[in-house]
Amino acid sequence: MRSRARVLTLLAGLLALGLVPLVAALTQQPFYLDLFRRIMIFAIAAVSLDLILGFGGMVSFGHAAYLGIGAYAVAIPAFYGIHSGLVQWPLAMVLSGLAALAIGAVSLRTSGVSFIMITLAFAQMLYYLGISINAWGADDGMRLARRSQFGGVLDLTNGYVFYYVVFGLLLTLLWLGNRLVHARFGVVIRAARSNEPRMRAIGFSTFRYKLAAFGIAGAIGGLAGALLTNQTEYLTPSYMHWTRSGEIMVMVILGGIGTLYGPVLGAVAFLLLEDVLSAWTVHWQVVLGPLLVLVVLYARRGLWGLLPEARRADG
Amino acid sequence: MPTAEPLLAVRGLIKRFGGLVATDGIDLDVAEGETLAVIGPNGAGKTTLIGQLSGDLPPDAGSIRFAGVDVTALPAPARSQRGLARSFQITSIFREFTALDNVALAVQAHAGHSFRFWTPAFTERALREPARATLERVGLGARADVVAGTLAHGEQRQLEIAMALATRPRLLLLDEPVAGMGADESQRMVRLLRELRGRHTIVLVEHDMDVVWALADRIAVMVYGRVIACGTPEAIRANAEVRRAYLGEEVPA
Amino acid sequence: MNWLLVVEQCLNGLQFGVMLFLMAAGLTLVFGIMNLVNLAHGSLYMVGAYLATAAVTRTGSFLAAVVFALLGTLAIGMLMEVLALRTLYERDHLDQVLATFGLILFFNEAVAIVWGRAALFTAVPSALSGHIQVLPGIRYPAYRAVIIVVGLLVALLLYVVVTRTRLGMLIRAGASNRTMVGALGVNIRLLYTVVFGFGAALAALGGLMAGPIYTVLPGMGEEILIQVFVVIVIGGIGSIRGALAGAVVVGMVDTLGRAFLRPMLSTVIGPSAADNAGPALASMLIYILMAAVLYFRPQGLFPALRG
Amino acid sequence: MTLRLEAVEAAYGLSQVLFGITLEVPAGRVVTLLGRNGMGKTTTVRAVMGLVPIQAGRVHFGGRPLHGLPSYIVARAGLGLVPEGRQVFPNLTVRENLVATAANRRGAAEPWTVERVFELFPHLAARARSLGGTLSGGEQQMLAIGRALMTNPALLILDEATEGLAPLVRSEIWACLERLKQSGLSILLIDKHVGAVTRLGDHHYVLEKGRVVWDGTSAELRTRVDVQHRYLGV
Repeated sequence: MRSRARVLTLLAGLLALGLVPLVAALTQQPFYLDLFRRIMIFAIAAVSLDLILGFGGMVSFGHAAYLGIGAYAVAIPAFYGIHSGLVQWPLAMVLSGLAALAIGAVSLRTSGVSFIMITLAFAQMLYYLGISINAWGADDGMRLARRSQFGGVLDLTNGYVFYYVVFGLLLTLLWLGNRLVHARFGVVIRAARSNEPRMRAIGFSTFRYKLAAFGIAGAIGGLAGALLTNQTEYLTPSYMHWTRSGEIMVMVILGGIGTLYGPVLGAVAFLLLEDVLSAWTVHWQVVLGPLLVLVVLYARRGLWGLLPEARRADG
Repeated sequence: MPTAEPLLAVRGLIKRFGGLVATDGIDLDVAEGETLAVIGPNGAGKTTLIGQLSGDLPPDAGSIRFAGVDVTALPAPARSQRGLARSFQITSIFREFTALDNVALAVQAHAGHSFRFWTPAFTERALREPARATLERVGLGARADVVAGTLAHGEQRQLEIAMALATRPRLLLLDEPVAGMGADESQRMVRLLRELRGRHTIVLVEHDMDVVWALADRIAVMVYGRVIACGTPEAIRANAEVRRAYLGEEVPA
Repeated sequence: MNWLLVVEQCLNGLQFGVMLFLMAAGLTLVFGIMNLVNLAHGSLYMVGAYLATAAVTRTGSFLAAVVFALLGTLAIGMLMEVLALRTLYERDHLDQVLATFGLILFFNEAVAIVWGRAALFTAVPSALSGHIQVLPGIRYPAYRAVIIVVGLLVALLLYVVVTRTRLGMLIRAGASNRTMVGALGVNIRLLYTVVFGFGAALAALGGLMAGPIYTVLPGMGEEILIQVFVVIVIGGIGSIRGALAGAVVVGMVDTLGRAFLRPMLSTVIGPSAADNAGPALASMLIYILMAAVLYFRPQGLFPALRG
Repeated sequence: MTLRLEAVEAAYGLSQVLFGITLEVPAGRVVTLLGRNGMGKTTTVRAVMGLVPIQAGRVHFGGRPLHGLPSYIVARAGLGLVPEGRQVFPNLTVRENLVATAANRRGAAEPWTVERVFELFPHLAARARSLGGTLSGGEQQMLAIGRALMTNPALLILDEATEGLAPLVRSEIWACLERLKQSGLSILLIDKHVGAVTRLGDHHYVLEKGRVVWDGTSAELRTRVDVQHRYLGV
């Protein structure tokens, strides 16, 4: 059962996100448009990570890899003159999904700390691959000549249009995710996290479901990467650096793992906090760091878990 | 021994952990419909035996035939699909799901693949109704919507049985079903198991001898990874070797 | 291929491996015994480097800097354990990752506040600035040679402590059965704090020796941290022996890979392709190695329980 | 020094296991806890040692309150535990197992040494350099007893010290306990072997579902066939 406080928070939050462009236009602060678009892109990445991390209990420490693959899947075609988003974006999702399936097929045979480290290892391999390919910018990365094109229907160079595209994708993801985690597939993933030996004893071959979830999460992570290069109009291998994986993971945990809206809240909180603190002092991290520690020590279910009347972890 | 092949036939089952031989060449036959109790002191290898029967532990040697098929190499999910269900010594449930959800999952496991991404599983009548019926059967009907982790210990043990039953098993492996229960709770569990007896084939590992005497058609006694005696309750009671080895008493000859 | 170069690169690999070992020893004890994933271990390495650099500039004495950095980091490590990490032992790895990630942010920024964001450079102490003759015809920087010697001495010392002393016995006993150690009258909390501080001091030793070779700057701990995780996963979590073996293997593979993979590849696939693939493959090597080890031997090369 | 439990209650999570245990181990005596599996004997011991939180009731040793204290302080007060399943350190050698946690905190005049333990268990001397995990069950049991003795306890607590052992090894353990008793050590013992227990023990408590349902001397227990049958399954 979702509590009233949560529904209200959710609706208010989504409404606020929807109204950001209006506020930005009225106050003539296009900066907000940019900031919140970035926040939503990371929210998409965080939600995709939480599908495996929170719902599936698979502590993947290499999620930035899919972000990177998605980014390259936009930038490389663009480098060779293919600017159509209808090519780039599906390519981003397919490639990162396939990479996730391959990585998952190896990693899911291990568990615990080994799993954390092996997913990290694969992401680091891709990172070093990225920084050593000179043709595609090596560690300097490359500029995106222009944002993805959608045949004149959607013009992403218009910041407002791009904003609502990202907003729409986030809403779609939350809606589809909500169906998925409650459908048979999602129930299997969640139950396998809760008690894997029991799942096997009642007859589920959990591996194939976990692997599928891994692939889905990778594909969505790839989409977030495609959006991110369009956002920054730049690509660097640092999208795949392990600290980036750590940041996405922090957003998920900060917001509340095992929920769909928690990671969104976590992305908003993390990036807003970064923004606010950095405006206040250049040494904002010296405040943010201990804050994270306090969240772990005292708000064990994340920010979403702090909302009142929370009775059960729900979508 | 009846001419028909037993439902479960175990031959020469060996499992080693380092230098320790947990099961040391076990032979067992369980006929369709009978209840076999496995008893023995702590560390005799009973739980290791259950683990090998359910498919969680690969044996080092020996074979397990179930319903006429060699299942020695099959993993646990595949054995469950063939009708072999187990309960765990330490309660093993999905704590954050409701009792009904727990059982519905067991039904779902045997209702085709679960690559279904759209319809909410917890409102599917095809899963809920058999699950509810099974809960009623074990006496948890009134507790269907309670979060499993908050059920009383005895109720969680009943839920374990319900999950095993919901897979429509041919053979139930029960690992100490009354472990850690109070007097009332264990009486309720024995009543439940007595109802299942005869309708299902049961292999029961149990310490509580009251439960064993109440349920078993036959008893196998394990010591040091071997079955030292197997027979009717009367024969086991009268067996001096069993008393010496298991009950540890210097029995007057 | 020039064999002088091979020997020199092997020594470089050993030197890098020894640095990795100093970090890995503390991390593997904390990871294996207290079951704590401490991402902030790299921060202790950084703190050690900064404290030493600051002390050298203030006093001019490298020896004083060594003592100051070791004691300072030991204190900071123990404080960190008592204030934040102690409560995380029973939590799952996720919580530990988040909290220690927060500590990384804190430490990186804290050193930036005190010493600024720009990289600091320290000179190699003058007594060690020359070269020594290691083999006929092979001269090797004295400072790097000292690092190798110090690292191997520390490894020996650790081996003696872990295998021959009461403290070492308690550490090993605690790794296998913490409850029982407590039930026999040992204050395991205090033991853990001491072990943690000890590990912090080793990380600082690595950091302060790294100072004159690499640059000292905020965030310097993160690059090496991940390599150190690779080391202990390859070696087997919780095992000092494994940490040493893993460190030398990773140090060698990484250094030799960077030095020789490109020339070797160019004889196979031609120079231009090798120019592209060589560096990429070289920097991926240790991760490929780790993935392979984990896949075939999930417990690492030297699982801790066998001693 | 007398160990005294008053109305001790304890639980694992939601399921309560002890419902008010009251018992006493007078100095120099051997007291046993009897009962079938799952009746709360081990939990009683764990509660005394501070390994299970006590929800109600009190534990005193030599007049000093021990309830609510961490296990290492309980041990330092003079309680030596030989736990269920032995739990020797598998990755330490026999000698290391003995030395690692050894202490003489209460200043015993003739403290236990490795040599004295080897004297008590000659079997162990031959295996001094073997890892604990490679020992046989009986050797591990002897090692666990030796390890507890090396903390120079005033009270030795043994949980199922003869379980799953061959009869010969079992009688060796019983003989050793007899010698320890002669030396004046108090012993709290959990065991199922009524015959041996009534020979060694002075007083016995029978537990059933977390309560003491009967207690008495060895002579009384021998005559009470009904108690033996009803609660011990003999």
